[in-house]
Amino acid sequence: MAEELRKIMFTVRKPPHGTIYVYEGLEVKLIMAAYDADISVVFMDDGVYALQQGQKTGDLGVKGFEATYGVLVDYEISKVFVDRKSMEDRGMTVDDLVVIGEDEDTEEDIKPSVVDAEEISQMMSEQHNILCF
Amino acid sequence: MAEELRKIMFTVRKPPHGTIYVYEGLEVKLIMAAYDADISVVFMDDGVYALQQGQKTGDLGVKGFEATYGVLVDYEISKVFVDRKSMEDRGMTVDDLVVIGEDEDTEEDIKPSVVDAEEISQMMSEQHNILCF
Amino acid sequence: MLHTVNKSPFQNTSLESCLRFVREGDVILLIEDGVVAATVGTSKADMVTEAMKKVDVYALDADVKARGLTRLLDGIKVTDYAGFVDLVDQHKVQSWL
Amino acid sequence: MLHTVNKSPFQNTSLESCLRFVREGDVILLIEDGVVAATVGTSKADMVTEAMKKVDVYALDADVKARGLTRLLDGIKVTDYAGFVDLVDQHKVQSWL
Amino acid sequence: MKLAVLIYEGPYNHEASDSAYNFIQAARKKGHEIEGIFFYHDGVYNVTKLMEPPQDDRHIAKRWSELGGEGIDIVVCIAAAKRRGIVDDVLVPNVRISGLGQLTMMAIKAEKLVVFGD
Amino acid sequence: MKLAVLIYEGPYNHEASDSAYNFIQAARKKGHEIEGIFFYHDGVYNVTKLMEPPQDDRHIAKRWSELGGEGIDIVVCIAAAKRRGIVDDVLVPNVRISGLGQLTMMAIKAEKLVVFGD
Repeated sequence: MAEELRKIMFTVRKPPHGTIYVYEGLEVKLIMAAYDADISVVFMDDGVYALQQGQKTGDLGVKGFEATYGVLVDYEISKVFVDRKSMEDRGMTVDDLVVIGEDEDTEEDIKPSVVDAEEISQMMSEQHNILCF
Repeated sequence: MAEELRKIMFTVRKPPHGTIYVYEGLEVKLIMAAYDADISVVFMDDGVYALQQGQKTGDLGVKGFEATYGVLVDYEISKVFVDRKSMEDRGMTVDDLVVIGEDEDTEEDIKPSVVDAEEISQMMSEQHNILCF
Repeated sequence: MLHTVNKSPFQNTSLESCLRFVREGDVILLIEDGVVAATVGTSKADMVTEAMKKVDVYALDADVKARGLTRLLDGIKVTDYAGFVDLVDQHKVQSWL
Repeated sequence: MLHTVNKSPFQNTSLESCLRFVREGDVILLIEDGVVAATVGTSKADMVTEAMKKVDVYALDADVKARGLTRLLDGIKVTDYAGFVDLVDQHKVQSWL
Repeated sequence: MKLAVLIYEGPYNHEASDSAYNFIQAARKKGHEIEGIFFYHDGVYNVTKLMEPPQDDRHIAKRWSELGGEGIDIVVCIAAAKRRGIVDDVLVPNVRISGLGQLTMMAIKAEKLVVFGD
Repeated sequence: MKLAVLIYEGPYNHEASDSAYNFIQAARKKGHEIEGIFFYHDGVYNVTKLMEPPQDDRHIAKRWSELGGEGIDIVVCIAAAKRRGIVDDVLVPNVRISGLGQLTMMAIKAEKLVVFGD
């Protein structure tokens, strides 16, 4: 089909672990990555905590899922963005963020891209549909 | 038994209708009223919306429960309090509040009592147990 | 864009977050517990009034009535489910759950 | 009194509400998503630091670790479920759900 | 327009299910096509035939089943359903359990997608 | 002390169920008595035997059932359960469906009551 790829955005605004929204949301992304769609993911508000490095859920007795973020790029989900102000409000910097994959050529770690609200608004307006978690 | 009555407080902080917490919480109060306990109910934060007069849930297609508040005093739940600041922040006044019963002697309407945070803190500290909805 | 907001601004910051991302010409629809943001005399009224300079703010009638709210801010547009459908028809949608 | 708070202060106002009702000698225990309030450099850090002048603020270790939080505010007491039980044993409890 | 609707919360507990239902009915009345309804997270509880609400209350599972009977595709996420105990045996008629691929197809094929949840 | 624990949210979906479980286990280890555990609102979904979480995940209903087997009174609110489709047939062993009177008795008899929910 010559039809253009559909743009689908995921907005992640809930914190991880307190509810299952973030985790089950991640499952949707991994499945959707196998289909022909132009996927982007935006972490904003408490959703930025999903990207915090070093999550250890053992004492809670629940499975963690931080490692899965490390393979997002392998799943060809490379358009991963973080809202700058959400990070700043929470005292987080890029150093806190998980690695989502490795650059094939340079072998350098890939991290989510920090962007401003205007850029996110612009991207939102270009989507076919938006799913929120 | 000569034992003193147990003091049980209900704090209602969620708004009605968006979730079932307030409604199912009301069911607990009505049941508990039939037992030997010294019950009080405090509406604070968005819980004050539960006491707003004139709720019409017909267009939502769900049962309302505002009328049940009108019989609280009949159920011998007469210690009903509202946090003053929560009401003020929401632009509500005593006029907005539902009637919870009628004075047996004077036949005057009884409304929840508007109280300050300090008074609520004091009451909380005197409880045997507190249930929140 | 149509932004739906379903939480009370007194309890939850989703309306505030939404307002950081709305743009001229966007529309906000308050539904469920979100409709309390449409009332007068509240601590959040200025925020909503300010937002209405930039975007249209709708409140879902069925939810407004269910909560017994009668005094709405000047400029709030009240709509029903049919109007909700029209708004979805006219805009891309982001649900600020 | 022991006040348990289980929501992020960036998303929900339950910690703020709780702070209106705490009294000298009370204790706040941050659990679940509530533990993010214990971290440094945030827009809510001043509020929590101020609160610690009046009351002890605990954060539940298992929830802190689950979220990968390492930089906690000075004065935050970290405790485990056993400590949670002790706090319940020592105080009357209000859960700020 | 072709509409897809996602429902994230359980019946009675959260208004999401009622909002979605009222929205869908209004859309159908206007002649819009429903590409599909997808239940995710606690939304999967919406379609258990074991629910028995008070007689004067709405029967949420029956409502969805009736929509399904009128030809609307109603899908329950299998992964979300399994961990929550929603299995084929307890489903009301006219709804089906399937994978997240179905949600993907709805998101791609529907012109508009609306999410109801907490 | 004598403890009562209320759980308002469903399994997996919300951390409340895990928090409550971890808290109860810590209390028992310290020798405290559990007066009862009461499931209300969506909490009633915690004890359906139909749930089938992934094999490497905790089985929440089984955990509660085991606690019940060790003599702890685990009560599911009948009104909340009925509208949500939790009936005797789907309960794990060692838990029982009963009325809000049970919650009342727990609130009165337990020295401390802790609520876990959303």
